[in-house]
Amino acid sequence: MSPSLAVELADLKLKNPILPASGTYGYGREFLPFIKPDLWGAVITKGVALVPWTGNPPPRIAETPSGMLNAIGLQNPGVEHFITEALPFLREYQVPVVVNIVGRTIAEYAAVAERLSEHPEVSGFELNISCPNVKEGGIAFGTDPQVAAAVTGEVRKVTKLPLIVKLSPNVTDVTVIAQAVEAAGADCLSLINTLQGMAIDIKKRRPILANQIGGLSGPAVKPVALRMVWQVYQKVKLPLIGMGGIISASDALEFIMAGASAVAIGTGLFRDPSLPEKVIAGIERFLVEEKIANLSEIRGIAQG
Amino acid sequence: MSPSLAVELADLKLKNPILPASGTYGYGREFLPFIKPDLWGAVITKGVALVPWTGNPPPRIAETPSGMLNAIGLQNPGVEHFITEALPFLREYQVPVVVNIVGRTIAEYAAVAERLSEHPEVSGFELNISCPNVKEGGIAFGTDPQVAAAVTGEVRKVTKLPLIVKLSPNVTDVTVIAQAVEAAGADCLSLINTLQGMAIDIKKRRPILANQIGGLSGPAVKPVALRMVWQVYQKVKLPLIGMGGIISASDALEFIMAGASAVAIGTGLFRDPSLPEKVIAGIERFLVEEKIANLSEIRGIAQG
Amino acid sequence: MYQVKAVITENKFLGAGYHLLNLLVAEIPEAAKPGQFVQVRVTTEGNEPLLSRPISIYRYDAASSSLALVFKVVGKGTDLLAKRNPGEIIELLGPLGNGFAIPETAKRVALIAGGVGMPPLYCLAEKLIRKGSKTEFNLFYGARTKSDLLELSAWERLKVKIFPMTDDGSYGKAGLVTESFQKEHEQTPFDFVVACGPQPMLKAVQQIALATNIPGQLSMEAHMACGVGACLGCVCKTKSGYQRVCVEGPVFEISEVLWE
Amino acid sequence: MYQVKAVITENKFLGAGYHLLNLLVAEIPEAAKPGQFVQVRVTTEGNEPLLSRPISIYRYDAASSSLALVFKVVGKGTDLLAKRNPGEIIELLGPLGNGFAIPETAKRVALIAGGVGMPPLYCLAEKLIRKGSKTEFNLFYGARTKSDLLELSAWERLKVKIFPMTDDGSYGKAGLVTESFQKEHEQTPFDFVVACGPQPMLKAVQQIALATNIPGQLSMEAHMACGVGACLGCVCKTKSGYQRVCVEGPVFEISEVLWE
Ligand SMILES: Cc1cc2nc3c(=O)[nH]c(=O)nc-3n(C[C@H](O)[C@H](O)[C@H](O)COP(=O)(O)OP(=O)(O)OC[C@H]3O[C@@H](n4cnc5c(N)ncnc54)[C@H](O)[C@@H]3O)c2cc1C
Ligand SMILES: Cc1cc2nc3c(=O)[nH]c(=O)nc-3n(C[C@H](O)[C@H](O)[C@H](O)COP(=O)(O)OP(=O)(O)OC[C@H]3O[C@@H](n4cnc5c(N)ncnc54)[C@H](O)[C@@H]3O)c2cc1C
Ligand SMILES: Cc1cc2nc3c(=O)[nH]c(=O)nc-3n(C[C@H](O)[C@H](O)[C@H](O)COP(=O)(O)O)c2cc1C
Ligand SMILES: Cc1cc2nc3c(=O)[nH]c(=O)nc-3n(C[C@H](O)[C@H](O)[C@H](O)COP(=O)(O)O)c2cc1C
Ligand code: FES
Ligand code: FES
Repeated sequence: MSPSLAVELADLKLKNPILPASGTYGYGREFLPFIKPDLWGAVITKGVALVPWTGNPPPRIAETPSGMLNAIGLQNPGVEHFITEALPFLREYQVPVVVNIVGRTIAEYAAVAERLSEHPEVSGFELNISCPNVKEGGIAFGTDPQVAAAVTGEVRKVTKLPLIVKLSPNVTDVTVIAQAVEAAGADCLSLINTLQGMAIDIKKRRPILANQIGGLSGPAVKPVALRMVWQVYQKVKLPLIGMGGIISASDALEFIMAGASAVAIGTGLFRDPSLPEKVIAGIERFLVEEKIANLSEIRGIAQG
Repeated sequence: MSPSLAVELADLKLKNPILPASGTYGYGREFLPFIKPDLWGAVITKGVALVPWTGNPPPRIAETPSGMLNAIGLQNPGVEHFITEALPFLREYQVPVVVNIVGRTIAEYAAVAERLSEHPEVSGFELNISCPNVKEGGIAFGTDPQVAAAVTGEVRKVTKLPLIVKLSPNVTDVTVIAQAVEAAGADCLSLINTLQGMAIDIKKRRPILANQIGGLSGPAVKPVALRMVWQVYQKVKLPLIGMGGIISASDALEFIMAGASAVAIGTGLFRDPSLPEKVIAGIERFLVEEKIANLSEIRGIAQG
Repeated sequence: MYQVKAVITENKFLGAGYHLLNLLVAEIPEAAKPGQFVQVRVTTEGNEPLLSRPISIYRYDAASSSLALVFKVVGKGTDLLAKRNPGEIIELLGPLGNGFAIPETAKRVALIAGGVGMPPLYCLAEKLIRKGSKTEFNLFYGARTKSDLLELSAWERLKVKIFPMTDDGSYGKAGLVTESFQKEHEQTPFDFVVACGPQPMLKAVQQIALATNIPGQLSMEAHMACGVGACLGCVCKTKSGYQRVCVEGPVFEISEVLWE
Repeated sequence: MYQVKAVITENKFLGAGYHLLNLLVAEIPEAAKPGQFVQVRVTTEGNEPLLSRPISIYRYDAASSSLALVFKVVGKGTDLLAKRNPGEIIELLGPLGNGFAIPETAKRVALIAGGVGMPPLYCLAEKLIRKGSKTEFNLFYGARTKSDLLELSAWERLKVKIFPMTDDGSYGKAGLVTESFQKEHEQTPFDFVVACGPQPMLKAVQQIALATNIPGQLSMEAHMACGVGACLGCVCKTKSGYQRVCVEGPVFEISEVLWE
């Protein structure tokens, strides 16, 4: 009998544990020549805000050793455009749709969640709390446990849909934030978002990115991401979505053994749009070879 | 006229800004077939504790994408052995010797510094405050600004030698720690120490390192290191030693342009013992090509 | 848009760091248009370089499943590509981007190429001329020095009038390509201009075009990650806001482009 | 200890993922001793793999500046090394480690090799035999299957008595190499034993040696970074505490080694 890749994530039933990392797969349409959205266990969309965001000036991208920096600045066309353009497209594929939400204030997060909860095509939310927080004092929402809990709690009030909170790795102790948002009503945690980094053009004598600082992703960050998944798994009961540098089935399995219920692929898509397919096939092969019937047998097994 | 690579670091006068990163160059003897200690601007030693430390069980090392994890556990023969074995060897080379200090309590740090301050061969200290702190409550010294300041202050009391404090990158805001140790009497800051990470062996279904978690170093971390040097440069007046992933002159120049007065090479030594020589030559070539007379012309220039 | 493996049939050193890469590849030559590009994975070994490299299509021929690229070694990606040997396989994503669109009414077109901006312009001219276009093409081709002027014999075979320019005067006239374009344009006005090259050149071309009120197109460059429009990493500033060079571009109407 | 460039003169596929690498290289063959190893930078391109790979010296000859390694493809480093072609250059650090030290008094020595642990034992036997050693060498060589038993003809030329063993019985006897060693040892005792191979095999050899009170040496493996003793990354547990495999080893007295 062939092994099962199916997993449950909060109330979401996924046929496989492979998801696109928010912001690397747009709203699904762009990769269509290579990936049908229903290949994924669920689609996680690019961040959606209450109103359109312009994003940062270019250059927005710099390559680094086994990684890349991005400073897109969460450019997005806003929730209304998302409803009229992206949702009808995704509806066709009958795949769970998790909408990643960004906001400049707690109220904005809640407003987007409330607006989208009316739409049956939306299966859940992922809160990107790594945006710089303007109203609440200029700190990022995701680095202060109280603020992170507050965002989670406010969104919790306006929706019954599964609520995933995406954790920032730029913190002293990720488990503190994880526990705070668990207590505030999150159903699932995803991690990691990008690590803050910089690259300098020595000829031009200035940072490569117009925004100076950007978010590091790709294989370079995998050890940090794995460590954080492993640590958070010990401290919370919630299911975890692991991500950060996955470019092979073996990478994905590392995250699952660290404790992830599902994993997301971001930067890896850019170098190989057929990666999700390969990762799914590779996990299946591993389960067969190692005589594992389903993923729960190995989830968190590296905890010892 | 050929450009000058000389820099001043606290009270240390260095003929060039290239130093070995603590723990990657032992006490200098091991690399002797390839590197004469006086090649460096100054030697930074492997961490020295008050008493011998056994270190962690193996495996202590795992390779990761463009990086490596280590969990040596600060194995070292203790300060007395250092005085009888390492100091006489280094004395011959007339190179400034900065002793990296580790401790399990604040008193241990101070005791090592006090003991070594009597020795004229010792030119300064670097405090490794990323060790897990046993006595003061189990948090690492380097992640709490109060504790970091306390270690710095106590060591400051027992020595007049230049005091470098080495910052951990595993914090929400490195500038807070930097400012705290500046206020507590540090003369110079070095950064970054390793980022906490993990790698899992999917065949064995457990972390590769016996210690489970290790410190990530190498090119993978360079963007994070550069960003932190760039941020700290804006917030403190102290000179900075930048490190993390340097494997070329161009990498070293990125750190200098971000604000570093000197840079250290760690993991890069392992893949190429002739790297320091190449980096020194490469920086010199760059200065000539770009008509720069000395490094202060470009230090921090990427700050804009 | 396809993800395909390509066999290197030739990797010809053109001198001064330039290479002509001839590839045997399915799908892409059938779908390609002049002005489009491909994302090239320069190596199959390891993670580095992590990202693919965007390279313009220089020539393509569906009948022979052939695709040609011209590139310059400027960093580690192009350096690795330069070292690949015939018989080796590389992976491509393409064709990507929108491509040029020259109005049928254009009678006299100026093609303005700076350095390694030449390949897509050749592609455009070749396809139109082979299709029997009556348009008169003039190539203004600027480079630092003689060895940076590539494939001049191919251009000559197209019977395009060439205005070569080098910074050091080692071939053609000395000076900027935009100067010779401007002079020619003043004498006998062009009714369309197409430019690809470094940003200062594009800016100068835009200025002349706007000042003399002729339409045209610019082919833009940007650092890219996905190449397919998903990551929003490659935008450039236009009158309609930030636009993706990999989807809405690389070719933009000359009047649309703004600069940071 | 030298950092040198080596030219690959041959990269011979020995079957089943094994390769014999013949190198032309200065310094190292002159300084080498059996049991030592080199750190190999498998590629000169990019950062990956970041660390060098430790490989034992299989053969060396100072007169012809030649060095030979035998390795098995087990991961990305050895895979890249397997793909290098004759004429290409790789970088080596070496010779590293302490090497074997067989007491002159040893009359009858058991060499116990598991899989790719064979090369340093060959190096040892060859050098001693060529020097005219009167010692009787017996090779117990275990592997999974026939194709994993390498270079048997080279061993035969040394006129060493060979006890081949395979897990599946496809060549020699079926079973563990330590069983056949134990049997032979019971019949005609050895007075010294040298072993290199996987840890379970080394443990078993140690047990037999300690039980029968014969001296010997084990060659250990560890993940390495610097290879020269600076990083303390490669330690193994011994009676004198953690010892560096790259300096105090890879060869340890059989009674010294402890296990985690
Ligand atoms: C649409 C398009 C078409 C192009 N066509 C050609 C062509 O036909 N021939 C040719 O030689 N070059 C062309 N380029 C430029 C080419 O992509 C870069 O020279 C190449 O990416 C440099 O890679 P590298 O690794 O050698 O340089 P590095 O400097 O090491 O690259 C570092 C990073 O910066 C990016 N980068 C560096 N320079 C550029 C650039 N000019 N444009 C975009 N990204 C850059 C790289 O892709 C990489 O991500 C084109 C670029 C674009 C956007
Ligand atoms: C002193 C010594 C001598 C050796 N001699 C030989 C020899 O003659 N022939 C041979 O085929 N192999 C030998 N090995 C083992 C060889 O070093 C590993 O097989 C090789 O490093 C694997 O690299 P990889 O990239 O292919 O595998 P990967 O698994 O991708 O390597 C990942 C990391 O783990 C390390 N690693 C993995 N396996 C080992 C191992 N067994 N020992 C040490 N590090 C390991 C690698 O060096 C690398 O840092 C020796 C090892 C040591 C320590
Ligand atoms: C170009 C780019 C854009 C991203 N945009 C978002 C975003 O809009 N919202 C979000 O939560 N994360 C965003 N991320 C972070 C990714 O979802 C993911 O957490 C991170 O990249 C680590 O995974 P990876 O290494 O597989 O890319 C973005 C990452 C990249 C590279
Ligand atoms: C094997 C190893 C051992 C280290 N030991 C120490 C140490 O004893 N004390 C210390 O302050 N830092 C230690 N470090 C951290 C380095 O000094 C340096 O901060 C870090 O590795 C980043 O630089 P790199 O990327 O150039 O290696 C060690 C790093 C490595 C790789
Ligand atoms: S490169 Fe990703 S949107 Fe253009
Ligand atoms: S590998 Fe560094 S001490 Fe042995």
